[in-house]
Amino acid sequence: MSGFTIENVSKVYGGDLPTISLQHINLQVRDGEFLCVLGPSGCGKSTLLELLAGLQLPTEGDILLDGEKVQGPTRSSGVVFQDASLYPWRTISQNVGLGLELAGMKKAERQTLVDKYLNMVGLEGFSSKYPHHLSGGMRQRAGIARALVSSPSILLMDEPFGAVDHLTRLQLQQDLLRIWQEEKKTVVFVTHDVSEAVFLADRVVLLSPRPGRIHHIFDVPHERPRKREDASLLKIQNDIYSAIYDVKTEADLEFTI
Amino acid sequence: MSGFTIENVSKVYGGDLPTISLQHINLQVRDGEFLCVLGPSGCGKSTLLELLAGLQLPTEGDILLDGEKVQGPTRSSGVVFQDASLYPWRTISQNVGLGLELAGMKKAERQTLVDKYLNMVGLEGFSSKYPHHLSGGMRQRAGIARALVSSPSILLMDEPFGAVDHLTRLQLQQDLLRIWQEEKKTVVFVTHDVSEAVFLADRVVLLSPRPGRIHHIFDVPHERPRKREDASLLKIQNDIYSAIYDVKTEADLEFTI
Amino acid sequence: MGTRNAKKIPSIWAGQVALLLVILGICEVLVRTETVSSLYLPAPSQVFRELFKLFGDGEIWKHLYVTLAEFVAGYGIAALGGLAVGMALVLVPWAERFFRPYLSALMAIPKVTIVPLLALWLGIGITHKISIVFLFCFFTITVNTMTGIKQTADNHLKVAKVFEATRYQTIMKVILPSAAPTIFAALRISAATGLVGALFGEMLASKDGLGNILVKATSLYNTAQAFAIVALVTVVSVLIISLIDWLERSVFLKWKSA
Amino acid sequence: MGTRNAKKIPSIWAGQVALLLVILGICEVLVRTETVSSLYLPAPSQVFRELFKLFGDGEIWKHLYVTLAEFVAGYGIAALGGLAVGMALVLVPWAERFFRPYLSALMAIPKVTIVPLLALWLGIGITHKISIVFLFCFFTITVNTMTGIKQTADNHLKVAKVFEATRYQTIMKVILPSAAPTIFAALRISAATGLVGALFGEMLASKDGLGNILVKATSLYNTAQAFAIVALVTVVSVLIISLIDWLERSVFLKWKSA
Amino acid sequence: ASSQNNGKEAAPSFGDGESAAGAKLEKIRYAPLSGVSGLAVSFGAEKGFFEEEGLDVEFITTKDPIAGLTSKDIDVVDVATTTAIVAAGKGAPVKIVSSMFRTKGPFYLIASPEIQKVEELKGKKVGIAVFGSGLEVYTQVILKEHGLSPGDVTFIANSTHQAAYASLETGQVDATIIHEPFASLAEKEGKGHIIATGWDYLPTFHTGVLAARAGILEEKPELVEKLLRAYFKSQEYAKSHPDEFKTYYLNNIEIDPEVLDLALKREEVLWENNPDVDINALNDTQQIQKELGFQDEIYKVEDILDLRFIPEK
Ligand SMILES: Nc1ncnc2c1ncn2[C@@H]1O[C@H](COP(=O)(O)OP(=O)(O)OP(=O)(O)O)[C@@H](O)[C@H]1O
Ligand SMILES: Nc1ncnc2c1ncn2[C@@H]1O[C@H](COP(=O)(O)OP(=O)(O)OP(=O)(O)O)[C@@H](O)[C@H]1O
Ligand SMILES: [Mg+2]
Ligand SMILES: [Mg+2]
Repeated sequence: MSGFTIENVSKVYGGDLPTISLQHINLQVRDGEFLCVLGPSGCGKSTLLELLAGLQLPTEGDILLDGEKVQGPTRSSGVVFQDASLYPWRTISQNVGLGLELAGMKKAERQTLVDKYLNMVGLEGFSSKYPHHLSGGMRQRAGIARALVSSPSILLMDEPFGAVDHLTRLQLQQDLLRIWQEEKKTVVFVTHDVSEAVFLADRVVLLSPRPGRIHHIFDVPHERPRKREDASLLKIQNDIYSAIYDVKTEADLEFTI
Repeated sequence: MSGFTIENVSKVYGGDLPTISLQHINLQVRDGEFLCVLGPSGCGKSTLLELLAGLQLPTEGDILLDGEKVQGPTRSSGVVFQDASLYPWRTISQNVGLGLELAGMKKAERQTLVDKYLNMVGLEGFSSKYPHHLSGGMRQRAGIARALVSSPSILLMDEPFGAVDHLTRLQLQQDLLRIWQEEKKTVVFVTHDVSEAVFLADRVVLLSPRPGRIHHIFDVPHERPRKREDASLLKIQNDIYSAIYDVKTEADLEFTI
Repeated sequence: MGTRNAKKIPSIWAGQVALLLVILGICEVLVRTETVSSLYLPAPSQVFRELFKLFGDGEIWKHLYVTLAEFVAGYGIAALGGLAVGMALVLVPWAERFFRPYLSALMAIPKVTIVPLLALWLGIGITHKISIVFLFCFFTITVNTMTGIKQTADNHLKVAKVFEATRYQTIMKVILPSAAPTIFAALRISAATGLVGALFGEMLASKDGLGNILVKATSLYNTAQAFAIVALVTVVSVLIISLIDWLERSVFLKWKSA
Repeated sequence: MGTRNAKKIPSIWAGQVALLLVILGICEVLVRTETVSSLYLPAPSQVFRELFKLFGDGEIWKHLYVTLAEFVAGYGIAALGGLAVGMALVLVPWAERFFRPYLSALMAIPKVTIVPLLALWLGIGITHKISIVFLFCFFTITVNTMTGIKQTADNHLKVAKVFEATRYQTIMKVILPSAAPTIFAALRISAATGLVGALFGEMLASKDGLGNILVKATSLYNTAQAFAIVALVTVVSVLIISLIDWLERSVFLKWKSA
Repeated sequence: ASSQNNGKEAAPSFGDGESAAGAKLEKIRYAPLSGVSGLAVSFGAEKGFFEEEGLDVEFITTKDPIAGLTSKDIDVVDVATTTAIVAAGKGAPVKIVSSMFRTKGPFYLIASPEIQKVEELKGKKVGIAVFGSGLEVYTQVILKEHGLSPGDVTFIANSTHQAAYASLETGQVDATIIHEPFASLAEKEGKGHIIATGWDYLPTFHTGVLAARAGILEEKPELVEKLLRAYFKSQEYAKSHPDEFKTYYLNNIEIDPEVLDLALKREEVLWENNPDVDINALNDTQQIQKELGFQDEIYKVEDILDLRFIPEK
């Protein structure tokens, strides 16, 4: 069981000019659900993910994981950070194996798992390189492998495929879906790519611009495997696009463009 | 006049296991051209941009800018880095104004320009914040503003809109095209988004997987303003997609998926 | 790191003062009960009396001034010199490789042994003290500067290069801000050791300064006065360190707290 | 930074040796021509002769051993203690706020003046020397450790948190590796000052060790021998620093060069 | 120990600038002995004896008087005789101009209570203050006279004054060479007692002189002459007004008056105030140094003496 209940959560960052990052969020993330989060840049998506991960605490409201209040990080969540946040002093395979190592797994055992996921993200052959030897997209993929390798029951992914090329992206989407289905994970996935969201998610949450509130939630009830060209999927995609345009015009215009 | 001639350029990164990043690249970037670069993650796109910027020197071959060999950075190039690379100790407006400040422009004069570009990328109101107060996409936009504010005649942009939401992205594409047309710049633009490449570019260069070679160059002869839904544009887009799939199958399979 | 808020300050203050009083109290008791001979450890109350006396007759200001002047000059030169040398060694190609053994050697020369030699070459006036302060501070600042500079992120340097920053601009606007914490760590430590250096020099040979009256006090077995002077130096040094902390926080690390 | 290749090494070496010879040559000439009195600056050739003599009779090994033992013990304790205290102050909530003034004060107490006191409490045996070495090293290591830890990137800590790293794991696998350069800077400087501390202690009161024979040499105005000992200490200290450099490069900063 | 200190700062401030009479004073820089051994000088300065001579003395404290002279920062110093001889012998531009108010080492070998005789020190730890110093010479000679060779005991450099006293008190040494008032203090407190008095063993070993830098002897010899006159006048006055001096002493030092009495009394015989420098004594001194391996050659002392300014009695 790994479901979140987000109850009236707000998050304000202090400072001379406090920033209200999230405002009155109410949301259920069901156990085993694949939830995508869309929203303008700076609306609080990463903040929401950090709240779910227990890396930050809400200024107001509560976040419950299976009925218990989230007070700090738990190993049941795997997080893919928006910037890969690899440790520069560790090789790629050491970075990917970090979680296992911290959990106390033996080196030999670890290695098999690490290699498996490095393969999956297309980084075989780079296991003994250091992060500064990798391209941006490769680093991002290493970050994904690091989160996946510990098989957490919850995956919190912050624009994980943002710097990855088209093909690799499609492949990684498939892999992620496979893992999700096989291992019955709960996934919260932030992206800017609407088609990606529709292809992956059970539900798509659209946030409004800063301060982030929930603008609309779209259901995507389609069975998997889905076809990307499926007309009813494209329909939902278009609904989302128009909602995005609506958000922009109805919200007090944030950008004077 | 700001055209690049890339003559048989190769770039090898040293180390215990040397990585051939680029191999035998021959390419003209014409003066005033908008060139997009596509290619799988890790194929050498960022490397190519750094070579053009003079931040790295090729292991083999020459890069000429207007007939002169590129030996180091010149102020005529503005670079948008894949990670924003903002200075954490400077406020956003100080970061954006960096180039002007280094060029010796007075503070008051600077401020107007900085504000203009902060507005353009939708960061008005954040000028006195520090980078760690910003979201990933906001940082990336600050990086774009920093490159644009000095009005360089060449723009080298490494996945500049990667972490930006759909709407903002469309807006920034428009803005970039406007600036490019008004100021007659030469732009080399790395992206993973095929539709973006086709919408923006005069030509699209597709690189093959590591070691990066030129796989194919696509012309996009359409007049501007273009329509995103233009059938002939979509045609080119599809050509590129199939080329991408080709690349993958013909190249010795890099990823064992 | 640094996620603590600033509310508990009054209770912190109270705790600090309480701890101090306890320590002083223990000393007082130890001495009063003659567990420790007052020849070696004076009672805090006595030290306070001596401190009072020192300030009472006003002479102390002159000595304080002399010592501070020596310190400020030597420390200033060491700070500038250490920064300059540290930067030069890292930024000039090959300089570090070439001079590294020399730097290690100079750093390694036991300073205590060459201080008398210095007296010979520089006399026992203010130059002598300034040099000692310099020697006590210079290497720490140099080494930390080098370390700090090497920690500058590569991509930050690339940004500067792209804007064709001059060498001077790169140093002032990229390298120094990013090396600031490491450099300030050295400045903090050196402030303390530098003041000790001034004192040390004065203790060797001098006609005034806090070290001078300290030697007189000890050679007359006036332990309480000696401690009073040591306490005074400690306070001065803490003040200097606080000043440096403040400087760092308000000028260089504004962004961290903001 | 660090984009220099390693090809020119032989010519660097040659240059370094040449510079050294020039310096020694100048000293030799200065003394031979009596521009500088040999009372204070002995001719390098004389110093070499004395060095030879020192090693000739074998006694030197004992003294070297004593001094090194004192150094290693004091330095080791200071390194571990400095790391531990530095970490504790930063990582334990409120600890830094609470103890900062005390740390500044302790750091600021003129060590030279309390060394004689130490003799009183600790005797004049090896414990005394070890404490002096400790005092000479501890604060630099503590302050730099604190600075290094504070430089740990926030997102690196977040990663550790997400994997529920224990406190110990976070320290060992995140904080220390990322603070390593700053800590090593302190270890480098302290190696030099620590050895000086051992010497200083021996010069004050001892029955053997390099500082002991150094005092004998100076009080007998055997300047050449004194310099020989100083040279020896310097060499030892350079060796220790090199060892630390090597350790840093091969264990902690492998990734930088790789 | 008494903790009564009745005011008055420890280091007396000396008048500078002009004398009471308003005559122009001439500057001279002088580094007297520090601590109690230098008290008579500061007492004299307070009495105005230096001003009477037309001198404005800048009193300097230094641990390396020879360096002070060589670097021309000090004109006249109080210095250990052997230090002066060796330094001058090795070419330092300094000359001995007079003996100090005493020339015999005021050193005592004190031992912890259970040790009665020097002979009992066999196999024990003996503090010799500073290696190579006059204090070590005295210790070695005392031990030798009692049939102990350096190999029979362990020598420990335990520093001087309080530090040396502490090392005895805490049992780190079984006996130590030491100055007054610590010998008397040890007896008073029962921490130790004198088992040998230095000058009994070395009646001719010369321990203290005034030395001047060569430059001033050429340029302004009269200043040195005046300084010596004021110096001995101060010493004489202090010696002949014991009560007044004792008061001054007690004002400056926190010490049990009884201990002070004991100490002053014990050393009265040493307070000779005889400026003459006995060449034979200097040679004896060097001889002893050489025998103990503290000096590698015997220097010709005639060249390093300049006794023109010795005040007449
Ligand atoms: N400093 C370096 N040292 C060693 N190898 C490097 C270095 N920088 C890049 N590489 C290697 O060069 C290749 C190309 O890297 P580059 O960053 O140019 O890729 P890219 O096309 O920009 O990829 P991405 O789309 O993921 O950003 C990669 O295989 C990478 O591992
Ligand atoms: N540490 C911080 N201090 C102050 N403000 C912050 C901090 N982190 C984020 N913010 C602010 O909170 C808001 C939301 O940030 P967040 O990173 O959650 O956005 P996001 O939705 O992830 O955006 P993006 O798509 O650009 O990554 C932004 O306005 C940002 O300025
Ligand atoms: Mg984000
Ligand atoms: Mg790239």
